[in-house]
Amino acid sequence: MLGTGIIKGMVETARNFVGSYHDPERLTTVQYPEERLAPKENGRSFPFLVFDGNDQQAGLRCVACQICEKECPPQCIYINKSKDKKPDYVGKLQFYPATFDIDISVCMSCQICVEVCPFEAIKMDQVFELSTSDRFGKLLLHKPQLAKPNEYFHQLHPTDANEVDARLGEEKRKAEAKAAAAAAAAAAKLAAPKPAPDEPTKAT
Amino acid sequence: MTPLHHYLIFSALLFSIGLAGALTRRNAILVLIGVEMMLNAANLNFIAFWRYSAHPEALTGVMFVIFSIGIAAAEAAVGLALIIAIYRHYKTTSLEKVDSLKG
Amino acid sequence: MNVAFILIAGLTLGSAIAAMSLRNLVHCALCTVITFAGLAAMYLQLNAQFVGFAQILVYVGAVAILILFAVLLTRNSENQPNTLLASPSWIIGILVAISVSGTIIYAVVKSTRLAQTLPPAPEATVQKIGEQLMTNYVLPLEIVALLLTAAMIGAVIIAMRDKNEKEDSGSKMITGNARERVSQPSTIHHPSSSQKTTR
Amino acid sequence: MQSLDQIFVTGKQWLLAFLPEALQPVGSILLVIAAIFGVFATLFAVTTILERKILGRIQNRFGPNRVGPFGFFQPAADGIKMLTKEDIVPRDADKIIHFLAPLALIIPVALALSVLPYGRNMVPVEFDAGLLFFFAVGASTELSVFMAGWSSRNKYSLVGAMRGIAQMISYEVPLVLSTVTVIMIVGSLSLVKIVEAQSGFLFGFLPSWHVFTPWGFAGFFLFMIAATAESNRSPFDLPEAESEIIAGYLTEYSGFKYALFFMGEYWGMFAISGLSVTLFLGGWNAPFPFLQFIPSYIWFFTKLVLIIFTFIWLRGTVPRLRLDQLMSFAWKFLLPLALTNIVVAAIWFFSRALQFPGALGLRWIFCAAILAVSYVWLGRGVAQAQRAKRVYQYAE
Repeated sequence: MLGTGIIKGMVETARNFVGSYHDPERLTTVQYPEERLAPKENGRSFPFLVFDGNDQQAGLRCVACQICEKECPPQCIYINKSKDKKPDYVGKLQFYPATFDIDISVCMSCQICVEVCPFEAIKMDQVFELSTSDRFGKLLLHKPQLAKPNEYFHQLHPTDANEVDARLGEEKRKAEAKAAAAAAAAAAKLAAPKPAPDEPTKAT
Repeated sequence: MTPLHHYLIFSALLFSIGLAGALTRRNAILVLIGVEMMLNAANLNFIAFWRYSAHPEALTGVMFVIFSIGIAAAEAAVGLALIIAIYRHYKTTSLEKVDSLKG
Repeated sequence: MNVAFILIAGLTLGSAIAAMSLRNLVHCALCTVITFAGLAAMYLQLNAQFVGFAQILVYVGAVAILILFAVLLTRNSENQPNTLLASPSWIIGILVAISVSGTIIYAVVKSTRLAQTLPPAPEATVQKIGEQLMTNYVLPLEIVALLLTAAMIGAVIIAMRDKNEKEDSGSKMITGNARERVSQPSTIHHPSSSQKTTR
Repeated sequence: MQSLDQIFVTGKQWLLAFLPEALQPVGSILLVIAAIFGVFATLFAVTTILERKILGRIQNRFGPNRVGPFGFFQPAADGIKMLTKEDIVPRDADKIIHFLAPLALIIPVALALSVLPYGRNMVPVEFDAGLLFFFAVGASTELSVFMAGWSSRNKYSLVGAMRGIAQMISYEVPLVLSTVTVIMIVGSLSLVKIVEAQSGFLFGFLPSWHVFTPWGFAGFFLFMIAATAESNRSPFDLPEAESEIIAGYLTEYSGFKYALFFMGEYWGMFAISGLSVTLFLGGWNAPFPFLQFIPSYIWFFTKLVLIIFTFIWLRGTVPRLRLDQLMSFAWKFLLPLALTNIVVAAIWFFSRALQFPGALGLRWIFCAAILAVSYVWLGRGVAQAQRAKRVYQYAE
């Protein structure tokens, strides 16, 4: 019969209206600045750079390979490669980014930079209160603002971070074992008259 | 109190304005508006004469105006329908261009 | 002679003149509305409440809207050609109107048989009008009802687009038909289009 | 009790006694105008905030709750915003008509508010043909819609105005026809007499309001649907459909003119709700004899607010109609039902002569059965028409 659907709808909205006063299920809105929802582990906003240890300059995982800069769909990443090199987490000498800027007014939070990074150096952040009165300067984040410690990464995405740490630890262990083996070999070679060319093989 | 002849003069002026419009304007819609205006001026005369008559309880003038308003509404509806039909045929509402009997 | 009468009469006559002389047809129609409303106020002044309200209901509510729709549905009818005022029929029309009004006003002023005193306000209540309509005037009422029905049906039939006619003309000119359809929304005109043409 | 009920009437007389004899009629009119504007401007402010809060609750969220306690100063903030905004008039607009359009809405609506009886002896202007006056001025609001839409020189405005006029003309027919039943039963067009006709109590305790009769219930139902459409409210808000035509005929309005339009629409809603209270819900009469000590105007405004709440509730529930659905609903469902209702009212009126015991019940059942059968039958027609495949005239 005509009108039954409307009556059903009216009953539902009336239940919503009355229920909103006593049933939290029917009033799901959070009063934002005073109350906040706990962040979800898989939530993401904009990228940040991970560094190990305490010194963000020394521990920065990024090697300025510029893959993310090339892959970024809106092209919001700007990297300048350094002239010199610094040792990375396995102790190997690598380039590092002299400047690393992300224009978050352009960034679309697609996470492609994270997917393509071979060094686990760039991850997604969860901060979202980035509003500012200066839309050009303040929304262009530089390296000091972007670099965040590994503990912060653990805090945001614990599962992901543990996985990454395990993999990196494995690699580090392998590299150390290799270095130890190389050192042992070198020591053995040192005993022998002819020394082996050490560095070039490692660099590959 | 307004004397009766003021109403009559007013309605005469309104009638002549409507007449002038109906005679001078070329647009069929405006001619129709002019005719409506003349009809309204006549209606005002009926009401004024009824109000100043010796036996207003007979309601003759009021009745006449009520019927006149009803007929005017019908007239406007049919007239505007005709104008739209003519416009559809000739693509104009100017009365001077609608002069041929053969479509 | 009271102030209200002068005000209403002035407004009504002024808007009537504007309605008959403005160039933009929509302005004319809106001025006509003021004229009709002023006449309704006149009826109220003459203690004819029911007629006044009926006047507003029929003229302001229905006829004015009809006229506006007709203006919008007939393209190019908003702008009057500039040659209008030079035509000889204009002068003849004005002369006829002036002579008619002059004759009537002369007759009214010279007449001695017009009632000079205002009788006490008659009771034209809705109830009495209804009773009269149902007793003395029942035949005219039925005739008007019939007329209105016939007029409504007639208006619909006249204004309805004839399907056969369309098919006949459309059988060889499909493109023409399509053009007509496409151009339909543009039948509606705007105030400044007239200004633009004169500029 | 009597003094509290008549406090505004005596207060007005007391105030007028200060004026000289010649100025008293003018003073009386000015007082009434001030009262109408004050009361309804306040009600407008309260309604806007309540509407937003209720709609929020219906949609599982809080409404505005930041300005003042529970957000109740929000209307003040809105008002300041509206008044300080720039008044933009499009360059090509017809400036005079663009300016006059909001006035052409607010004046008829204020006139319509002036004939409603708000309480015992509390009717601002008493007309013998008050109902006719209400519909006469109500019909002239269509002109303001046209003026706003046409003068803006904006295609959205024009489309909105054309939709609005078509809708208002179509729904005026069932609106007026549903009130004809009341006029038939009461035998008067005077709103005061219509309220007085509903003042008694059936069997000593049941209110004899018109809504509690079969024809009155059907009439109220039809009237409310047509009133929703007349006041351009959801689900009949096609003239202002935001998702289709921006804001319809209000697109080119801003600042104070927009505020006037907004207020005019709400006042129109109040006027038509007040009329439905007067015609069907007993006006200022108390629902039960033991509640008669509460002043009459409080009853009127309580019923008015309840009707407004229903409007808001409906807005939070029902989605917007399509234009062809709107028209077929008016002409194929509401109009035949309203005509049937007139026949039923005539049967009710002439069967008053039956005096045997149980006659009232028999009349009741007979009239209700006619209406129920026609409702179901016409409703099936509408539902079938909805299911039919839609034929597009221009978009194949």
